[in-house]
Amino acid sequence: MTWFDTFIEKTARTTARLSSRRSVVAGIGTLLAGAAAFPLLPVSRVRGEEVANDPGDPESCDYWRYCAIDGYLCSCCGGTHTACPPGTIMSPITWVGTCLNPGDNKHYIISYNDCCGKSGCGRCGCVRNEGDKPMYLPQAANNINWCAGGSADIIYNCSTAIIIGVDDDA
Amino acid sequence: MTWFDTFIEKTARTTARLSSRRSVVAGIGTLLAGAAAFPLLPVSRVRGEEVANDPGDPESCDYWRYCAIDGYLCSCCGGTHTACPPGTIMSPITWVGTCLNPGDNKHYIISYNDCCGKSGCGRCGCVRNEGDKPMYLPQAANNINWCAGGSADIIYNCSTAIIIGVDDDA
Amino acid sequence: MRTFPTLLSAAVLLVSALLTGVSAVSTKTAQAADLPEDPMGEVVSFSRQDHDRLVWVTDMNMPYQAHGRAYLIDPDTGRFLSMLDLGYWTTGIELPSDGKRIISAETHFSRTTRGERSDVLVTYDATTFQVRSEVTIPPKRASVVKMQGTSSLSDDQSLFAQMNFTPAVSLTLVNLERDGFIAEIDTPGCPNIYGGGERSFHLLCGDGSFLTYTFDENGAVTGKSRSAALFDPFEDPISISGVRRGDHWYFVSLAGDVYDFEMDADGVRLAATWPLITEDEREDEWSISGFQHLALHATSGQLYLLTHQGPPETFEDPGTHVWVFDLKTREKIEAYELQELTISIAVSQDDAPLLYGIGAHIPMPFFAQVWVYLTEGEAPLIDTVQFGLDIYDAGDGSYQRSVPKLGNLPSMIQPW
Amino acid sequence: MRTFPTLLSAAVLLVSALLTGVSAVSTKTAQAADLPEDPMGEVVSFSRQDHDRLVWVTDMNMPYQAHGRAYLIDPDTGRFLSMLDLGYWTTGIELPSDGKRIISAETHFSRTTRGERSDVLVTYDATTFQVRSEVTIPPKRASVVKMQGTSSLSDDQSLFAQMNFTPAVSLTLVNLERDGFIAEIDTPGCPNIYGGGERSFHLLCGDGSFLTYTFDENGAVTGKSRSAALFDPFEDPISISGVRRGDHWYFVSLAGDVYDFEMDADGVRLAATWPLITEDEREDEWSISGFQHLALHATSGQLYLLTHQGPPETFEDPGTHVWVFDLKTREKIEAYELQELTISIAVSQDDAPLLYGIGAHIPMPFFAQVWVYLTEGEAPLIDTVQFGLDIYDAGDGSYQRSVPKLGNLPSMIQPW
Repeated sequence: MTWFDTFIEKTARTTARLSSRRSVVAGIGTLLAGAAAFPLLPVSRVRGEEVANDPGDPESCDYWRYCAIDGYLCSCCGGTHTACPPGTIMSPITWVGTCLNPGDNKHYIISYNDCCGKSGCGRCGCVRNEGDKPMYLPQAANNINWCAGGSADIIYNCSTAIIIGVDDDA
Repeated sequence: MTWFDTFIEKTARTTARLSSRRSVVAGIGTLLAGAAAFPLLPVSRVRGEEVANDPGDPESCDYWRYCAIDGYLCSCCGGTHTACPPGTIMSPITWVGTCLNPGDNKHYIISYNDCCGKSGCGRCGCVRNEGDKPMYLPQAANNINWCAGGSADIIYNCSTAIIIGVDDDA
Repeated sequence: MRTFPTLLSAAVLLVSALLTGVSAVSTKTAQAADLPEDPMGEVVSFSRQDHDRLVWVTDMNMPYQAHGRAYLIDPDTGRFLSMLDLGYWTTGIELPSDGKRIISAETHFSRTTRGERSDVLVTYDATTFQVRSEVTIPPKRASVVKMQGTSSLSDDQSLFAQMNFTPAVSLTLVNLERDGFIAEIDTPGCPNIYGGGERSFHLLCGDGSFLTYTFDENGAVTGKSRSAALFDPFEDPISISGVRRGDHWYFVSLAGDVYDFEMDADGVRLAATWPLITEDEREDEWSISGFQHLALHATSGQLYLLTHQGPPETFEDPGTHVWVFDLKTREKIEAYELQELTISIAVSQDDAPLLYGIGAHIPMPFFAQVWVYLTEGEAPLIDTVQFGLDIYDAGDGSYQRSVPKLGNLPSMIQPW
Repeated sequence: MRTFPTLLSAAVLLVSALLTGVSAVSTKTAQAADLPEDPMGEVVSFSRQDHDRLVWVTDMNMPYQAHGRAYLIDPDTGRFLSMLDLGYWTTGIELPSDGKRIISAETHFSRTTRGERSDVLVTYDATTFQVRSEVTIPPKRASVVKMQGTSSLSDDQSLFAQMNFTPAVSLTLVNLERDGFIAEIDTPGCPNIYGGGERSFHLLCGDGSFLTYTFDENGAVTGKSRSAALFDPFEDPISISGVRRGDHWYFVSLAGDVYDFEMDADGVRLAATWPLITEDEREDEWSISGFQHLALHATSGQLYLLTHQGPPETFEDPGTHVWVFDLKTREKIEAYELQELTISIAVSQDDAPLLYGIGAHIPMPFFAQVWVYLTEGEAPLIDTVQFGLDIYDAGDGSYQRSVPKLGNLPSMIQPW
């Protein structure tokens, strides 16, 4: 459930003057249920790697590792979900999130290192805020330009999602 | 008729697999005819001036003076159709076009002076190319950044449409 | 309007002198029945005094951050009046109370997005929108998505404080009266800055406390104190989006409790805290929303909260409603449904105030949105979002008008 | 891939040392069944040799012109590989035949969009996409919407020529072997530049002639000649969008005649001219389209024209069709209807070539477009246009794939 679902629902309300609200919303629900019955087409993994217990498409915002991300996915920008695009440099420090991997039902600590030195890629923008904290708690704050910590200064290009460990506490 | 009309027609063709091409195009024609029957709501002139023989809305790309323009309308950017927005400077030389004024059925020579010194306004983008020539004929070329001729250097903000005379030859 | 005397109506004909091999344009003097020639070189003049109320919207313009910009809007006509170019990844402007200047801490690079970095504090003239002065500051300005709490003016309007993040945290201090950088203070763990007191600033710290500094005009520290932890940053942190009324700052926590802090030269004290979102409403998943969640009308004491329904991690999602509270009774007195999904709100400070919202407009009819959503998912819809300023009557929530197309990610609204 | 040795997997934990008042993140070594820790600091490596064919798309990014950019695409997979930042109002890049460098004439300002202007000729390394060298050139580089004919490499790859427009017209010359600015030549009335001959450039003039210059390695003029008027610039000017095959350049006029010019150190001669759009087709208002109207496959001698139906003033509107001509027989041999409205085309130069188009994508189903068009007109639809690279089989026109979201106004396609 992302803000767009909310938006559809909200717009449904606004549009309720054209039909009855209840029927529009109910209609969407039915259509959504229908849509969900069609499985998504399989998307081949970046560089062809299919990882059995790491399910999902790293070029999609839905990929489990992106649960706390806010930025452009490097996998759409010439990099991968763990590596920067050619010509950029990875910022060494960043914010971390804790994401549940549906492949093994474990929580992993994910480091969202930014890639820096070229301007904003602008492709596959992805905002998910699980566990996101205000910027005075920077280690969990995705609203900070973490390129500030790297040698390419603050020119932000895209963000990665790197496993740095398993979270036993979660 | 602008490129978007063409686009609608083109997309209609592409979509013809969903219904018959002829019926889709005919349907659009009918709908367009219907839409044309509703006169546009009157739009009050910038700064309240209603000029009897200078019809149209200077904040609309359809306004007759814009027949050869390519840029953002200054009238949407803090200026008017003849004056630059606060904080910008008018480039002294530029390209000219010849536009037919439907208010008096005369052709006017219009100078499309650019306003310069702040970055692209981005509002009311308008591309119309009547009489536009390649850039080796610069006096009629709307593809040139005419801020190059001014004191604010080449930072382009928006474009005006200034009457500099009547064209007796047209 | 004023006319540049150096620009003549015939200046366009210069083109034929400069460019050989092209035919000159033939013009003639306008006859009685012709439309007159327009004057050449005019620039619309601006005077703050000509407008009852105005509003600035600041845009970090992601992913084109080198084009950070601020847009000046007349909310009563919906007209776009002017704009400022604010460099790479702007975090907003400050508006001194004299109405004559606009202050902006900016980062520029010698090669636009590479090369040598220069951070400068720029003062713009509020009539001509041209640079009046520029002060070099340490190249450490924080680039963050949420603009509130990244800079502050002192109450006496003499000092400007800027949040730095390299990722070491510090504060840059500029004396605006003599246009000079005067100090950089390390403020580890305490990045966000709020004013309150003649020449005092209050820094929000990661342990839930505030650090208060008072400076003299040379940037020397004349007072320093640290409050106790006034909220629990791990259980329920406050958002950095605060609003001020006199010596009181109001913040809201992610779960929806308001915190009323008294801030002055002596430090920061918690005056009161109470829920804006009740337990029942939290069970229904009502949540704070967007970037700038709160607005405050000072004379009436009405507090505006941007809300929507969604699980806790959606606290940054756009809002669908604004709830209005009376600060004295702590009662919710109004609940407005907004015309558009909204990421930031503010209110004008006059007696018949306007409510401003930055709306996410999707230029597509509803049935088309549903079609796209079902066939392609939400991504193509989010890609079409265009942000604009929506203007409502703050008294009854009625929608008045919108100013569309204000860049790629406008997020801060400042009544002027 | 290569790993930066200075970046350790644990570097993220530095955060707790730099930022006080925050709790450290607890991590543990991955167990057998856990997903492994990923290496930290990796950057995808690039090698031109790993790809059979590639393509560059250059974007002036209006209205955010400070973010001029070039995007590198693998057309066979549709993958976006890398990008370059090209400064204010780029007019494109040059690709030396060694495949090891990318050359870009750029304009930068000391304050992004104000302040001191610097024009530089930048050489990028084609493996790391980092700046290899930078030459200061006169701050006179032309900023124009159509990128073709604004710069050229000499055939021996030693000289770079740049079109200037201030609005006085001149040519800047750089010696690429010694990375030095060597000359500026006034070329009044003759702005656009095309290569042809070891160290010769041909300038397109407003009277329909070409001006040919030959230079030595120091920029001294060793030959200069001017052709007769080879077309009528007032009756039917040629577009500046030409394509080259050996010593022959092919241009198309606004009305649809092709001009075959032979260009070498001796000058420019008209080899042939014939209509690509017949009289009948002109009566049906078939017209040239877009920015980059022509493409040429050298070994097969097939010429591609981007067309649409519309009155003469629509010559810059997007195209709906591509017509394919055999240069030897002058026959139209194919007519493809394109998947998307298209503003520029190019073809790859291999034996099973791809046809590239920059398409104007509207992320909305057709019925929704009609609805919006009828209720609100075309403006909101044009506002939603997103440009991408569309890839077709050049042999049969079949649509293969698209690379969406390539900035705000990409217009030049260069196979690499």
